[in-house]
Amino acid sequence: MRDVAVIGVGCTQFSEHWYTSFRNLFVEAGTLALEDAGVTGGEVDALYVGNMSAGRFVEQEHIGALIADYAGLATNHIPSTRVEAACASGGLAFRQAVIAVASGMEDVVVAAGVEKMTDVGTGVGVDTLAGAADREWEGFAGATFPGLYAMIANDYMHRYALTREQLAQVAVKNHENGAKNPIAQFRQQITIDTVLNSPMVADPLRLFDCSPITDGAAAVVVVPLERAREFTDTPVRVLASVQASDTIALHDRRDISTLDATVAAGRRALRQARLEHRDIDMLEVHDCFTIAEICAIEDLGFCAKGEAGRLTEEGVTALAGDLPVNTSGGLKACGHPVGATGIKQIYEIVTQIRGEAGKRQVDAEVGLAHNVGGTGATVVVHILGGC
Amino acid sequence: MRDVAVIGVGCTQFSEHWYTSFRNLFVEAGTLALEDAGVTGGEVDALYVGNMSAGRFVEQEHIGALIADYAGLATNHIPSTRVEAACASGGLAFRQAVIAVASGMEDVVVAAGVEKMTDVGTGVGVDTLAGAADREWEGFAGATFPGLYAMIANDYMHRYALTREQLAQVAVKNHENGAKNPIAQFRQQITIDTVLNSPMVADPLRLFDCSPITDGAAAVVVVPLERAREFTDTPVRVLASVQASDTIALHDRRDISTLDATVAAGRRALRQARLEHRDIDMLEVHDCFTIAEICAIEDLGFCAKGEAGRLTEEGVTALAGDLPVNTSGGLKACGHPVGATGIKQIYEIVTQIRGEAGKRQVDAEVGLAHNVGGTGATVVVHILGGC
Amino acid sequence: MSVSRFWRKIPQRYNLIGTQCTTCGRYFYPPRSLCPDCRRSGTIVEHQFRGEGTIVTYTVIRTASDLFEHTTPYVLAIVRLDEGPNLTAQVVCRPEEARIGMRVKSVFRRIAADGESGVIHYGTKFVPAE
Amino acid sequence: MSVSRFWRKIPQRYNLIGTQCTTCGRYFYPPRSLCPDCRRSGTIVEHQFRGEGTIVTYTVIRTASDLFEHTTPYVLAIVRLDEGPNLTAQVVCRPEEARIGMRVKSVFRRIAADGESGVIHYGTKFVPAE
Ligand SMILES: [Zn+2]
Ligand SMILES: [Zn+2]
Repeated sequence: MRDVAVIGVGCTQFSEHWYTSFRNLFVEAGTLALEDAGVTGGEVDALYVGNMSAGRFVEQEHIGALIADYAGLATNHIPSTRVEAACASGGLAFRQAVIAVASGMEDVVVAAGVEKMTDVGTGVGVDTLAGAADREWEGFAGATFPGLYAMIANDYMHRYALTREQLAQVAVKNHENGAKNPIAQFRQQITIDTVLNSPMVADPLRLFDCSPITDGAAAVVVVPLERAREFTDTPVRVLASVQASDTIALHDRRDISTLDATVAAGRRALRQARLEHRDIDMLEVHDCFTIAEICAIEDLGFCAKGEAGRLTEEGVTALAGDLPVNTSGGLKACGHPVGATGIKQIYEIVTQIRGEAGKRQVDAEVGLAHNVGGTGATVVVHILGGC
Repeated sequence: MRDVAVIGVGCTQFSEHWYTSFRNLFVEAGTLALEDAGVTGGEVDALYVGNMSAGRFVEQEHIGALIADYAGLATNHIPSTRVEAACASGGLAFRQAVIAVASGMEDVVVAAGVEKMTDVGTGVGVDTLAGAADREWEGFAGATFPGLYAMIANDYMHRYALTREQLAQVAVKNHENGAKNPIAQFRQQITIDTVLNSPMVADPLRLFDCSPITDGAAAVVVVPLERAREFTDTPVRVLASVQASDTIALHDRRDISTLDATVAAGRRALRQARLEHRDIDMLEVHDCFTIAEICAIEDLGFCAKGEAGRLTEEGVTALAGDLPVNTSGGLKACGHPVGATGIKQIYEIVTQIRGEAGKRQVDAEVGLAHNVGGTGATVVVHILGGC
Repeated sequence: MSVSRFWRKIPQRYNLIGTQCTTCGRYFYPPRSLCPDCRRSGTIVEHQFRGEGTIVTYTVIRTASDLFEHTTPYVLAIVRLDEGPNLTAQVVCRPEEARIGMRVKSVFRRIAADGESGVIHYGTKFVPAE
Repeated sequence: MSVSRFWRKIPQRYNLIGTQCTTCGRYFYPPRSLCPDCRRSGTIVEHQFRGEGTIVTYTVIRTASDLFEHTTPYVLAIVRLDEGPNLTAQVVCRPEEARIGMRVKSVFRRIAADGESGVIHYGTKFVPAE
């Protein structure tokens, strides 16, 4: 298998895009990525796109063909494939693009993610997102997506010494980072009180523990490492690409507040990259809820179970800390257009490794992206490094 | 890249499965395929599943994880990926499985397709299927999926000498084949008059020109060719795997009644397999409507434009003809559970090459599968041969 | 269709406003923000189509989705606008009147009433112009 | 939820009927047709659960989907049945009453009324049993 490198990245503003349609969101991100890579549309061999639920959000399936068409690539008849694993759809798209290049089948591949969520009302939105979990045996009983993570949080806080303030600090930190990110949906700083005084959504999770509803798209271009310097002076190498699954329903997990798929994917990724935890300089993890970031840091093995709250409180995961987590602002502050999130994580790590992250720049040569579908039924981990 | 072989196939009955849920349809097909391959669940490295619209048909996304879970593979944490390209979703799943094995990344991969369509009423069903075409600029105007193919048929019949009877003969032939296929949804023979006297759906297409609404699942197991004999004495080799895209909307095509994506994918597949048309012994083509089979035979290059109707009338494409087409009964008679269809085509070709097709057995060493998404915005072509 | 999805395209749907790539001159309806021929080097501007064209192909829809069920049968066609691009639209005529090659012109009409969202969708249909 | 999807699981939802793998003895609720441990060598039979169990974790849902919006706030829990498997269900009690480790037993209740399909969904909830 061939080594693979990222040569270009692009991302739309993450926000409520009232004036922009699904297809134009993708066109904007794709155009930015190709420009950044110095690649013309005619050079693109294949396209992979992550999208969770255009079928329900905009009543459109067949997303791969749609975006190839509006990107002006239809007459080249390139393969264009949509992949879906709920909130991990973007991570999957990146991984399939990496496999296509690694296999030798394709040379220049665009991996993209897109979601247009604000075209439906809150009720339909909540119901659509519940499709990421088990519709028949969780949703039927009245489980919402925040409700499932709330049950993780209650289990966790019952067993470990996580304080409500430590949990809130995850959101405070991610808003601090988001405030420094031009593409972030929320750019205002908040305090622990902002979180604690926000309305309860599903006990103990409040509104500011939850990532928002967002429209957005992101795209990256990958090529064989051996060809990367033809396009750019700052290629970023894909050191590991791993995907793992687990039970669709939270109630069937071995341990309610450990994501075994994160544990498995994290271990395999470090082995694939031949790296140890201390070699990783930054993390983009899947903080769809504050508790999810806590679990992610632990389940990836960066500290023992029960310690991530304290690390967060002590600032270890802040921009200036030893292990910056979610420098982009994470799903919480940067926003969470479901299918785009996994690609935005790659965008952020590449931007950091290249040293182009502006006010949120950290010292990073190697970064890890962690993208979760549902409550942990799919996890995708990528490790990227400069070269 | 490594050569890839199919070592096992399985398929549920195609019908209206009132008593079976989405997830159990997959479990049945997957179990049959693993049994056929002599593979245990624990040996499976990865899973790809094609599904068009579980989001709207059963309000469930995150299909990859769901089926890995109910197949009993969740605790192995294998990657399980859903791909979607409307009616070509199954063909895409097979192709991604082939790429994963060819790349060297995985050894034993299950490719499956599943669709549960009868849980919603006709109106919702029609609307959901319209999501395979351009929702904003075709569906908005009142275009249905049969309506789009009807416009292809009208354009075709205006330009070429295709008679209404020749078109009906496609359905008659496919019902003859379906009558000999134990898994087929329709096993009764019909006459040209049956087609011509059936209700008009979208002029000139009548009910018997259209494939039905179907529930079903199919699965196949692929491994590296070099390991195939560990599992089976009758491996079937993947000689070509090609995917092509085109504009999402029919009105944007270069030629309304030529599927350029079929032309491109067919040519590339023959080149990849280093074969010529005369080397192909049988075709499974995407006859979602009778006109689609006519276009497919021509666009794949098996005869000139305008001649497929006459070939059909003369029996060339019948079981006993020189080029049997849709020995399974095709989408028309075997049924069309959208995401499963592309995998069922592989199932049929493997069954024929192995000589296990019973009353519908033809003399075939090499077969070609042709799976279409929408009105031709995605086309996947596979060529399989004995070894 | 959700209210915001419909509302976003009102100028395009009501007044046949598409786009043109001024680099190569090609017209687009439905509108495109990227020219497939010129891609990033193309300049895209809005363009109002005259609304005259020819039927490329058509059908008569007898079975429709819930939104259109009460209006069956209706004539649906691919219309080639004189400026170049093709679009899909209904033609207001009797089924037996429609034919390939027929000249048509655009009219502003009610397309469908969405019972669920309570919104009436208006847009462009075509009528015979011969 | 469509009528047929609901109707298909009535015995399971109304009477807590799941399955058991008689090869290894493991119980499944929600029901499974394939045992993850024994796979094809496992024999699966129906099993009616007694309906007694313990709250593993819970939450109070304050914002729900349209179907459940009028019943908020409600307690949702993962309940471990005494026979082994965990399931997700509502617990009929005041939000402040619920706690991890609480013993509960099943009751047959209305779950939701689906305005769109006109169907009332019944199924299993739990009540405190202490
Ligand atoms: Zn141009
Ligand atoms: Zn067992």
